[in-house]
Amino acid sequence: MILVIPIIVLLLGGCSCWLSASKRFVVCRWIALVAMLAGLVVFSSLAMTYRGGVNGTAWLIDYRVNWIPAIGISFHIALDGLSLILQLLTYFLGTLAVLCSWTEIRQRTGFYFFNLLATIAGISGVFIAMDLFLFYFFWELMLVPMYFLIAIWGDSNRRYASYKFFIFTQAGGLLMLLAILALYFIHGQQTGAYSFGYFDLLQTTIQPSAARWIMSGFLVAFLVKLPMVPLHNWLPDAHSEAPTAGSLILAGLLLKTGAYGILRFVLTLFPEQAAAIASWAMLMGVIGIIYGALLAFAQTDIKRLIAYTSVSHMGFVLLGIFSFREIALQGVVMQMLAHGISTGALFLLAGMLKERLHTREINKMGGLWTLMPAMGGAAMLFTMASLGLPMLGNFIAEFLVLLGTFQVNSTLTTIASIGLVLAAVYSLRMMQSVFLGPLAISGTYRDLSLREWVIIAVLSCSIVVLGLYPQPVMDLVKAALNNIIHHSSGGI
Amino acid sequence: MMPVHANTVLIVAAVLFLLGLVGVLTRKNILFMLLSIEIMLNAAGLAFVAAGSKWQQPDGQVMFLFILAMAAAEVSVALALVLQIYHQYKTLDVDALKELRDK
Amino acid sequence: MQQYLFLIPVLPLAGFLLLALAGKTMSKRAIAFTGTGSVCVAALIAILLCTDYLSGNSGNAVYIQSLWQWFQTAELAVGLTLRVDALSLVFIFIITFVGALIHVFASAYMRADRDYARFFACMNLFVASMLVLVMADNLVLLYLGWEGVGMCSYLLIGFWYETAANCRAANKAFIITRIGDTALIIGIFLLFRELGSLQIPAILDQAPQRFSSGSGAITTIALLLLAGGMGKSAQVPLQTWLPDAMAGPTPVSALIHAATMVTAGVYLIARMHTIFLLSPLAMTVTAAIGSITLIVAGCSAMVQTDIKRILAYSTISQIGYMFLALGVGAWSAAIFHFFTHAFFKALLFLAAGVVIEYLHHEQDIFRMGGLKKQLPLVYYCFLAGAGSLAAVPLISAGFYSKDAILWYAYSAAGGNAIFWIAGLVGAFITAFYSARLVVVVFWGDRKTPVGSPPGRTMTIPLVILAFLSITAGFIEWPHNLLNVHLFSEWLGTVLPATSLRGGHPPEFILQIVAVVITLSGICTGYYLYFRNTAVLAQWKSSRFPAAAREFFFSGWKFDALYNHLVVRPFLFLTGINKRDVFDRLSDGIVTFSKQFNRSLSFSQNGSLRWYVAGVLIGILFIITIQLIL
Amino acid sequence: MSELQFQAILPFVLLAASSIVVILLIAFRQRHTVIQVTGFLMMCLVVFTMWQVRTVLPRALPPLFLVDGFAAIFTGMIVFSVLVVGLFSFVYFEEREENPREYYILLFLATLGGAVLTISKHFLSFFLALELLSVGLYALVGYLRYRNNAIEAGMKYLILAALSSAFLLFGMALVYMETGSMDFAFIVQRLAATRPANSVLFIMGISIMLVAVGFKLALVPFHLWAADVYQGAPAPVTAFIATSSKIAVFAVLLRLSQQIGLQQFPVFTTIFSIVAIASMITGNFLALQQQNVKRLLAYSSIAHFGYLLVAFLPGNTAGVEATIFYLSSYSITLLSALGVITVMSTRERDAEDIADYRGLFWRYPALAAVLSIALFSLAGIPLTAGFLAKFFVLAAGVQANLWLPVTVLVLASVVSLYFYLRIISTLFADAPAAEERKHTLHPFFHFATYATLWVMLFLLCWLGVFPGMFLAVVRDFLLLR
Repeated sequence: MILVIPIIVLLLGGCSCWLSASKRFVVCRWIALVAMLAGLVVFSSLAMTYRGGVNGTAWLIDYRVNWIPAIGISFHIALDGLSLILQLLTYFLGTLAVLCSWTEIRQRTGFYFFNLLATIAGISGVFIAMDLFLFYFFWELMLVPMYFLIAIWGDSNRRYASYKFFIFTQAGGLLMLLAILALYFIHGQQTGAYSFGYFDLLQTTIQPSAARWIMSGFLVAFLVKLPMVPLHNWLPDAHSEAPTAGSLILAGLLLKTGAYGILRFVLTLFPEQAAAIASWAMLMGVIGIIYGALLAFAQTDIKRLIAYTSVSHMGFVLLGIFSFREIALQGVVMQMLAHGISTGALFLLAGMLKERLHTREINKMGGLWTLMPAMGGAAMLFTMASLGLPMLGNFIAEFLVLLGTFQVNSTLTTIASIGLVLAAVYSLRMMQSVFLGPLAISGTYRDLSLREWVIIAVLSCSIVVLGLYPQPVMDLVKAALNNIIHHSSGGI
Repeated sequence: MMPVHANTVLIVAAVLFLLGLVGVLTRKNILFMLLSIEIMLNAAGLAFVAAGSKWQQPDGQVMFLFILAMAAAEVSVALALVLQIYHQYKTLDVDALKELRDK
Repeated sequence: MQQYLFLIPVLPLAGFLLLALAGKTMSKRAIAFTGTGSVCVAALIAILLCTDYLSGNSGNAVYIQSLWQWFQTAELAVGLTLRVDALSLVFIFIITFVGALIHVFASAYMRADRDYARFFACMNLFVASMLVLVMADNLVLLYLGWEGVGMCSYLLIGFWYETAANCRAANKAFIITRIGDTALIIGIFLLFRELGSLQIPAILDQAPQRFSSGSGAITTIALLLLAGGMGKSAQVPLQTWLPDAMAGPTPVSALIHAATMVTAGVYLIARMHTIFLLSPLAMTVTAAIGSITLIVAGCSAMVQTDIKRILAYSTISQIGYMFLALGVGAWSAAIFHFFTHAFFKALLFLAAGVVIEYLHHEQDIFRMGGLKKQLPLVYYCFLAGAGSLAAVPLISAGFYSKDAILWYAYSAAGGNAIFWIAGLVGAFITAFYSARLVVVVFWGDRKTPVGSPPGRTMTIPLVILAFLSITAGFIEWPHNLLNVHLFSEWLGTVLPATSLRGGHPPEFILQIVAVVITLSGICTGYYLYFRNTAVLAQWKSSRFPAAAREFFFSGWKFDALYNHLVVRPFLFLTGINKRDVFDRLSDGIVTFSKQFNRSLSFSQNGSLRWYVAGVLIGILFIITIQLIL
Repeated sequence: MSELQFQAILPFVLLAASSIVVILLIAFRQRHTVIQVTGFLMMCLVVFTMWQVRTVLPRALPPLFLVDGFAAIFTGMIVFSVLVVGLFSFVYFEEREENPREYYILLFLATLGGAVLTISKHFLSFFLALELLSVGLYALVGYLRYRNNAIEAGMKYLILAALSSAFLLFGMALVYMETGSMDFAFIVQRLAATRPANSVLFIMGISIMLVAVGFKLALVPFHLWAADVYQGAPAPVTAFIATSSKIAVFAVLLRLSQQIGLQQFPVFTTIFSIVAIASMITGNFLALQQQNVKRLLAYSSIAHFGYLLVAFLPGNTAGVEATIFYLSSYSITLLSALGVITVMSTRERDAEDIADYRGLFWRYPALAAVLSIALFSLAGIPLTAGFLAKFFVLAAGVQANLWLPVTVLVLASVVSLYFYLRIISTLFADAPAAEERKHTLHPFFHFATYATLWVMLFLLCWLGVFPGMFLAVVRDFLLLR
């Protein structure tokens, strides 16, 4: 039950934001902030409680009520370490998203916060839903408000970007729905009990030929979200046009749902098939790493640039997942967290620049360090994080992924490592053309305000802590990952 | 009188029906189109009568009566519309009715 | 002592944090105090550690301090664990001690700069990272330090970020070293795959059992580690970043690009010597790269006109010596050269810095001159450094270390005549440009107006370094001269002794040859640049020497080569695909859909007769289906 | 006729009575308001009676009618739609100059036609009911004769509908000729008794009949009229055509197919698959760049009935359930959407241009919310009835392994997202300066209209989140056969 409360709080908070905004729009951001913090507190306390794990099982909490019993749909949510850590990330970034929208959003504030909170609620639901129907429900639920965030508060080309985002993800989602249905009927015909429950469906044995198709249905949805090259087109547009908080959530959370889906569903429901395509998937991951990096280098729009770095970084996730190694999976989880934080922070910084300079074109920037040393320092930190500097979380992630993958496929890993060099190339280029070099603009610009400073400081601390003391995270997800590996290696 | 085989009548009906269809397709005047449709309806009625006689049932003829009634109702509404069209467009050319379309 | 180990890196780190967070609000005095003080205290602790080690009971003492478990999974446990042995101690000593001197110097040198706090913050962070690098107990932690120093180097090269060229230099440095780093990390992966551990002692223990000598895996690992070292230590072909790195402030060049960071590669190879010993091929490659580098860079150093670039090329060249020594298995000789080189090269850089500042940021040596009278103290210090660089026999530290390397280049198990000759050529070149430097900068006439002479904060470090540049060599004498081998004994607990091959001529002959070559180099420099400058002028006008000079001046055209080979294709590749070819694909679907929509829309033309025809088409279609089935 | 039979037919009698009541009211010169309220109450009464008489179901009234649970559900849906259409009609027609009162006669007559279609089990009742529906509709479409090219729309509808009726009749005649029966149930028996199953005349007859059905449902290739008629008809009538008339025709199609066993004939499954696929593709692609909202809804309805055929194809109970759920959620959705259009329409013209809706959310948040939820429902986004509807259809298709139609369905709905989103993003675009609208009518009627919209919205979400109860009711009723 405790798992539902944060989601309900978010939805109620969202509605009250919407309603209260017409009177006092200052109130609604406080409501939003409190709703997010409530979720953060709940999951932090859960994290403290379940630090050591629960004996004998990876599952910490399990809650279930009937929803549409006629066709075997239940409201079944459960929490394991992986979900818990992603929930923490969700509410953490959600809080920051509220904070960073504090002054950026001046129009239609109430509706904005409603959408923001609803998106977070959807994402939060995705990470704990253990009924495939419910999962799909949340999966779609997060899209609509996100679509509004982009379509209403986005930048000049927002319409195109929001369509593209919605259509791409929805296309994947519908194929997943087909796959879910196929799985449901196969399971039902086998056992006579029709159910969408994840744990029930785990018991299904499927014809290999059918399983391949069903898995690809799931995979498409997740790979679009992840995103995998060449299904990544929606991402640069959506990221660059979205408002700052939108980019933060897109990069920090939405992409993670894809990775989570692969981990939770593809690997465990279709172990043999996943193993069969593993090397192809890893290859696609590597292509993503390199391709994203090359494109990131070519961009001149700062948010687009960062968006392509996401493509590159999520390539590591794909690479790691399909190595089926615990080390690599730990790296994947770390990458999800670290990428969420570092890329999120970069988007925040880009948003702050946009707020000040009213452009995203890096050719029009330059030498901003002189004007905004604190922002420059922060940008340097997160740029370094993004290129995988040790001491910061991303390094642990990429290191573990590559280390784990190397044992499986050293050639691909070696090629993937080139991504580290390319990461340096594009990151430094961005840094140079924005903050370094001769001062390209005139006028006075405010450095970080106190609120921004707090946001950046919190993010910086987290990325450093992740880099220097990732062990609690790894302990927390260990049981969950082993569970996944156990299921997936059942077929190998 | 020689008994006429039902299938023969059916062929006649089919020919009538086709004639009507061709009329609808080729005529440009709305009134003639309506007339052609009447022919088609009557062709169907003829077929019903033939079928009824084939099975020695009155149902075919009953059906024909209903067809006649419905055709009358239809035509009355149609003529009202035709009047309006003539008022508004000053022509009964069906090709004048092209306001509603994809632009 | 062991429990205070962590203080050595943590103090500079704390200095960094303080300066980075509160630097804006601190006075310059406080900044200097924090920045310099943290390193000085660290140096003090390091010296205490050394004395503790020396007075220590054991011949095998290793200090280990485990701070916390960094990360741990089923197969891999990595701790934030510091481990200090004799080899590390040498490095720690140099980093903290020379670092402290340079910090003191910089506190005066950089006083006028706006970003005083940022400078010291980065410098402190650098010292901390470098210390972590040499104190790391496992390869991951080593890699942390390794990347950390790379980042600090980047930050400090681009310290004056408002000049675009500086930023480019910084990027270049970071990216090229990153290439090496990536090789290194792949090497680490390979090691982990083969040995299942990343603890350095464990690796060194298990490697001989796991690998047969010269097997493919170990050679690959060794070569990958070597590539990592080459990137960091600016060895051919990854050397091009270092001359450009001189864009940074001079104390940075002294600390990072002369004394410490660039020798990280040397440390790595020495640290992983067991791996290299198992792979003769990798050893030979190391030596070959060292010898090629020392000549390539030396030639460039001969013709440079910018004082800092001369020193930069000379640094590359001297590190080439170290690699040569490592490659032939002369471990302690390599480290010894690092030891002396740190002193004299730091000294040279700092002195050059004084000169540059004194001449209002003039870096061209041909616009200097006549400084002997104006800056006598600096002159004598520089002379000591240059002498040591040129390896003036017996009275300079450089002689002792270089002599050992040349001797082993010929006589060690991995050595041969070619390496020796390369070393000799290098020695000649080194002596030549050292002489050129002294003669052109300090002798002759004054050509540029001067500023105020340096204060005491700047001169005291110079004097200390000058003293050490002369005397540091006395702790390790050539075998045949004096039986003082303090340094190699010190390292004996960590590094194996160099094995000699049979059939080499007496050491004495080789020494004489080396000395003669060195002296002739000095004389040539003196002759060409002071006694008879006409010869040079004549050369300049003739075609071939001018072309050769141009070739050397541009660093053997490596930059142009990479530009054509890598940079341009890369830019082209990214440029043509800026708009993302897959985006065109999805746009194509959109265009198709719109076209399809338009053609379908055509059927909705409002014509009633066409609609009737539509019904007819439908019927025909249905009938067709019936006929088919 | 026994008492029980009379009870069973009572709702339909009431329905017929309601149009007579309206005629009488007009004769006694009652005001529009009175007629409206009476009509509303009569419709409520019909639904109420339907619920009350469910205990006597199923009950056959040979030879023409069979009142069973299936018919009850469909009639309920039809009458519910008419109820809502009636509510929307008041404000819409009151603002026009023309006399609105006869409108209700026609509306209720057409409704009667639709309702009778659901209980007909004989060609005669089928034909009569269909004609009743059609003739009512001809007049309804052209009702506002000076506006919106209504006459043109009416004429087009009339000619094409009459044509399709002719086909229907001819098809019936062929079947009758072959089997000697016009009762759905007996046709198959006679066919089996007399001839082998693949009789050419029989199959030809049925397929010619399908032309009429396809026409009414606006399935490709008989869809060409839909957009023109939707556009030309008054908005409430459009709602009626889109919901009640299609529900009724689909009901009779379902009954016909159940009784005759259409799905057993490969010819028909092939025809229906191809028609379904073509409808999904054509409908969605036609709507892609459409700027006229009513036309766009027409195209989308073409596609939606294509989707519906996917659930129809398996011909099993799951399919029927899915169909019923789909039809009800679809009609609620379309009623909401067209309700908004009705409310937005002005005296001069229907609000059918997409530009009329620019920034609606910031001017009339409630209207925009209803419209966008309706569009999301059409697009099949969760939390709305449309999602579950699509879900059940997909489930029915997947269960029967209809992979090709199902895949096309998915891809077509992806395409459809584009134009739904296009309207939605228009709703949320920056608003032009809002012009004040004058409300001349009594505020109660506006309140009623808005309340209806809110109820629709609530139903959309309720069906989308908790379909259990509705499904249970549907199952209970379907068992009454």
